[in-house]
Amino acid sequence: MGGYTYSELGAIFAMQGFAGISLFSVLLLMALGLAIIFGQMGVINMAHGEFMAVGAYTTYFISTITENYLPSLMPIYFFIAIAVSFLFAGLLGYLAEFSLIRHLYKRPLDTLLATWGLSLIMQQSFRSFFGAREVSPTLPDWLLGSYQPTEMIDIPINGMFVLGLTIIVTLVVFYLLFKSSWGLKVRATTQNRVMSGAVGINTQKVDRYTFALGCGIAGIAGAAFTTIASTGPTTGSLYIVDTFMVVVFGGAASLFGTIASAFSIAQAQSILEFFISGSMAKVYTLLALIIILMFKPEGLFASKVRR
Amino acid sequence: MNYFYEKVMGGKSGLTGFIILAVVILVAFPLFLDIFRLNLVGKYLTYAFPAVSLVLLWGYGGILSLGQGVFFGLGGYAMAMFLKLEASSPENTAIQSTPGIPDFMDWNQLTELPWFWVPFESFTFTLLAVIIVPAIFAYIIGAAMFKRRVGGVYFAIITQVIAVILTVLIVGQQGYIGGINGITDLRTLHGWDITTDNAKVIFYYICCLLLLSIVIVGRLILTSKFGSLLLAMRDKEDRVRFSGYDVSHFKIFIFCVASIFSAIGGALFTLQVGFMSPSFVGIVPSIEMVIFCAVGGRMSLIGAIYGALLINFGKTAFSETFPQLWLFLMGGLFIAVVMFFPNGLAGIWNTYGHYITDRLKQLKTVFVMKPSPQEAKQDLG
Amino acid sequence: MSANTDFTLAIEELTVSFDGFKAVNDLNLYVDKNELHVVIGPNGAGKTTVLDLICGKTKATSGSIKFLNKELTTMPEHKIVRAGVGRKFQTPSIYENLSVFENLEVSYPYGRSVLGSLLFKRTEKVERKIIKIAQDIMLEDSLDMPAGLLSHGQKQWLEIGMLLIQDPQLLMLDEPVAGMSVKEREQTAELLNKISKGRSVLVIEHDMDFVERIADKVTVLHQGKILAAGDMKKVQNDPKVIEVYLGH
Amino acid sequence: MKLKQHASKRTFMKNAACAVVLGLFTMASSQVTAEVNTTGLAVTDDTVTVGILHSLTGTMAISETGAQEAEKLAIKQINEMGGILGRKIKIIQEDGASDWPTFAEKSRKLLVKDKVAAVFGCWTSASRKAALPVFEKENGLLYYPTFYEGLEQSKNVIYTGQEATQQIIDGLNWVAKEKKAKTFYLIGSDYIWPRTSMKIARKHIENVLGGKVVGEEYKPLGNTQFGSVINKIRLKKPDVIYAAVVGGSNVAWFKQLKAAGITSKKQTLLTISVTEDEVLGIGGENLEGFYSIMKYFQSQDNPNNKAFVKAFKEMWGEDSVIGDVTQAAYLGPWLWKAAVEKAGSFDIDKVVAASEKGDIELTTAPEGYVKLHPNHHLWSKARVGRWNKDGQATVVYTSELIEPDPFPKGYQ
Repeated sequence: MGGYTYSELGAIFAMQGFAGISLFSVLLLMALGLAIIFGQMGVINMAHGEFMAVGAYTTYFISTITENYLPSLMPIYFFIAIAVSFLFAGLLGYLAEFSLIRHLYKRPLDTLLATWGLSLIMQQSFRSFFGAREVSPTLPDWLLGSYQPTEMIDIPINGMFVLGLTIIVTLVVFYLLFKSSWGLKVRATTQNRVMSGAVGINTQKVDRYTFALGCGIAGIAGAAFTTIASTGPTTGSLYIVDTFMVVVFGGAASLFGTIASAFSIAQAQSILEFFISGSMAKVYTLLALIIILMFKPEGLFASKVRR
Repeated sequence: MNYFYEKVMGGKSGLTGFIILAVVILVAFPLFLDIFRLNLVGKYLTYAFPAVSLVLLWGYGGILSLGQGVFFGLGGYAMAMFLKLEASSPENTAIQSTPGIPDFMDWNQLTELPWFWVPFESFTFTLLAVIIVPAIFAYIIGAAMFKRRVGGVYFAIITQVIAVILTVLIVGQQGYIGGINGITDLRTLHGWDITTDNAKVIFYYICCLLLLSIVIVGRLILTSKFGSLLLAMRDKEDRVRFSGYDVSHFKIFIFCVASIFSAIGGALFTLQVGFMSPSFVGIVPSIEMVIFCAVGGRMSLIGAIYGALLINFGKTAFSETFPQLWLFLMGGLFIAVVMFFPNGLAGIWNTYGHYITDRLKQLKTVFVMKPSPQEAKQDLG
Repeated sequence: MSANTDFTLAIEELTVSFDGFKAVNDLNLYVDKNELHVVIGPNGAGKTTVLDLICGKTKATSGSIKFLNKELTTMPEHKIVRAGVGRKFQTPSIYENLSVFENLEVSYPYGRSVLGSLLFKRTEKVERKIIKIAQDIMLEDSLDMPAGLLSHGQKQWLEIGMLLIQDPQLLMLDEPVAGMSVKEREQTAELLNKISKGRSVLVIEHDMDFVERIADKVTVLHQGKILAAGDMKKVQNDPKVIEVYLGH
Repeated sequence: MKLKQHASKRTFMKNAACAVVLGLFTMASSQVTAEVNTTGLAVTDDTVTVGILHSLTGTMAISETGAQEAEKLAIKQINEMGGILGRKIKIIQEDGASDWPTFAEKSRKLLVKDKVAAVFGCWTSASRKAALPVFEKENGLLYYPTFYEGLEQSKNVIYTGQEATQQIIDGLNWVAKEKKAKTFYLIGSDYIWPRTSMKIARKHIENVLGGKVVGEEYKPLGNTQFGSVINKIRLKKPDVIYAAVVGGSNVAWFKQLKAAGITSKKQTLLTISVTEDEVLGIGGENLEGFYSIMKYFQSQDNPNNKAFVKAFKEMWGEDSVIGDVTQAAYLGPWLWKAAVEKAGSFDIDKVVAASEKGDIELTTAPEGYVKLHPNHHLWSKARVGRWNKDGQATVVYTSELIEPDPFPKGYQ
């Protein structure tokens, strides 16, 4: 790396570090919802990406309305959009659980197929409502541009925003799962459905809200992604494999595992991308994941259970 | 012979089903369809190969592979490489800066044939490669996963990731394997023009015969002790293991068989369609193959073939008239099959039979329940 | 103590820990030839874990398990079975989609390799053996029935039959009479007494009357350790056992 | 020779026109149809059938919508002018569904079952490559609208978009001259068109301009993470970023560039993959001040274009935007009309022969003037447009007419 000053290298190092962290927050936000649905409930939700797209389209829709009818709200509409995305995706998740998923709890591989069917229907609905073209909402000005702590370092504001949002969502999920009575019920139901039912937990209700929560978080992820990329009818399917990899690699039932796995995958990929081409970086990252999974089939953070 | 009739063909009812299928694809289609439609059916039938393979692997073995497209692709690419080399004779490629190598290599500044292409100049090697390469690949994946007891959902997701890896790899290495365009413009096989109507009819029949053969092979496997073990492993894997079987070997074997079936389909696809591209390797085609199988009936080898035909007919017909509706219909079909008809077309057929004539139903139940011990007693007596 | 013994099964200093929790702790247990050995103990005593360790389902943290002087702790499950150890699970573990006949056929100890199973032929010898076992387990009239339709007790017997067909030297049964009617229990006790001839049997059971009827020797496990061992009477009168079972 | 042919064409036209008029009354025109259609195409006394084959569903539907709209507009206009050889054009539309074998399948259907006289369609290289053997085998005629990598010249295809050198070389010359650019960073999506384009660009930069390529990068299609690449770009500090990122990735790429503080104030960026269509998704504010090289921009100020944009918006709505490929697709039916009339026949071979004469020209093309080269590609001009916030470009440079050269010497 001849010809570069130390401060330049330092700046690149800092920014590259942030690129990794930014990818980490993206992966984590995507995976959190799935970690709840797949990890806690064991449902393979192939339509998870589409629930993200629901969030993204909701944000786009609200942005269009705000721009046309309430321009004065432009600077803050994004927060409203995030909240509505959460609620709307959550509501759809609730309905999906009620009409589809609950019949399939004992057949995990079949949920995979059914939710794939659901994802096709959702994709076509997006196309019918919003057209085949990719859309992206008009972002408030404060979300654009970058923060410059020094002359040479630019930290993208949207990246920081997504990071902040991810931290908040993660904390809330942790609180809900590990500190609230609802979380206790969820964990109890996950571990022993029959017993939980017997001690008076309404497991059906717990399932429904857990699924809705997972989908709602996917909706938040979708809303956040509009700051980074555009949204099309098939956007969701781009993310689904990566998302599953994060959750599986982390050890399905462990939220800490999900965080660790999102972090390691993000860092590996962004560092590799810096040195080799993007396509090969992806190939190597995925290959490494498979090989590690071969040796730790239960993922990074699976707890030993006495069976 | 009696064994063959009773067990492999499934006695009278099984044989009837097989003969009906044979008549439909060998006689009815060629008789009633023009060459254009017949070629389409031929293409659909190549998708039936992975669908049948999934009946063995998923329906009986309980191993859901979302990566059958990988093997379909490997078989297809092996065949495509051979045909491409033949199409890239120095005379045909005289305008290139390096004549005699496939056009896409020339565009990517390759000046000589990569080493892994060289053996594909031999047709014998290619035919072997269609079978052996996917089998080796499946063996490696299978050994890595099943020895480590990776199964169920995890296996499904990992095979899906493998499909992604292979797609990205093919697309990224366009100088070596043709990139996203795939390997196109395949015209002759040993100098014989494969784009003529005549050739298409011949390939169609080859395709049918091979398909019927793999159905028989599938039945041979299912009616052996291996078949019972497959079901046993699906339902109670630990019990099988603690009955003294090395479960992983059985899974690896059936995974390899399924990969070979899929690969044969892929090779036939290349021959009939005239090209191969990464769009048959990825996630979507792989899941579609599962759908063909699920719609046809995951426990029925013959059902899977009808499933592949029905869905593809539907796709073509609907996409011509209501492209919008098709995805809704397809999605709905998925959900309906999973929720209401877990045994697919084959299951519906059986239920339908139930209602139509009680007699038939009784006969059937008797038939299904009977076979094995009955024989045993007869033999003893 | 010398490394080789006359015991069918010799467990020495066996320990397994799950994330620090020692489910089995420094256990020594011996099963003699032709002995029907029952392990009892309160819930969580580590009984099932011991069986898991013997048959290789769980890997030991330390210690040794010798079966006919062969070390089992390093062997894969199917080899342990092939060496002559059969194990019945707590909940009946049979193939519900296969007929009783097929269940037994699948367990028949030939054609255990991939190729072997493909080429396996249902010979007269195989059929005779299956019918013989079916008679032993009182299922000779249900051979054609899908196993899923059997009663709970019959399923337990079927699973025992699936082990018997392999002629194991050591038969391990995890709660064989759980969920059985009184009559079925009696029949099972008879069955156990019959099949324990010529082989060692290790049984986990809660039902004390039943234990009394069958046991040659009883071992009481508590918190992963042996609390008492000996014949039924001795164990029943052991104050430590009474304390554990009755509590304070 | 030429004159005579011209004259005979005129006479023929007259005859044909008369025949059609007469035909309405006397039904005596079958002879004429037999004359203009000797190979059994779907041509009747008053209609001629053509096919349109684009993706209406799937991922490519986004891009291909504009193209098929433009083709329908051109055909409607031609019909309003009286059709071709007195025959109205009838359209059979098929959906390629973003699936390459479907393109081959539908091509075969159009040619074998429907016997169409010409097909306007395909968008991606992969779909063209899949359909090409069918067109060659069944001797059909395809008008292909997209700017593409070149390295192809089929008897059965007329390429109405630019091949790679037509788009790349003049743009690079311009940026080297105007911006004194010496160092370039190349980035594209990972497939054949960006890779081939970058290959040509690299050769031109290194061998002709005497500049330096400081980085070359390809990202998988659909990729949305550009953080690492952007950092690499920062480290290398190229004078120009030369980009060919496509599809959904494009939006992520430009948004992240802006977020990383790389804007036109600090950095020259030249792209060959952004038209007005893409800007809709990316947003003008993310592109402001960056440059595209195309042969057509919607903002082009000439009477042809004004009329075209007006007609397009009338037919497809006030909100529609028109990109480079849309315009190229619009040329297809007109070029076919000119060739058919020149040949005096719908027979594929005769139409192709007429097209290969090298004198078919359109003075009414929205992009200005185009002429069909014997090598089946168009002579056209390259233009550099600078993007404005409103999603339209200001044309800052227009080249001379550039000869198409699908097999460029020294660039392979």
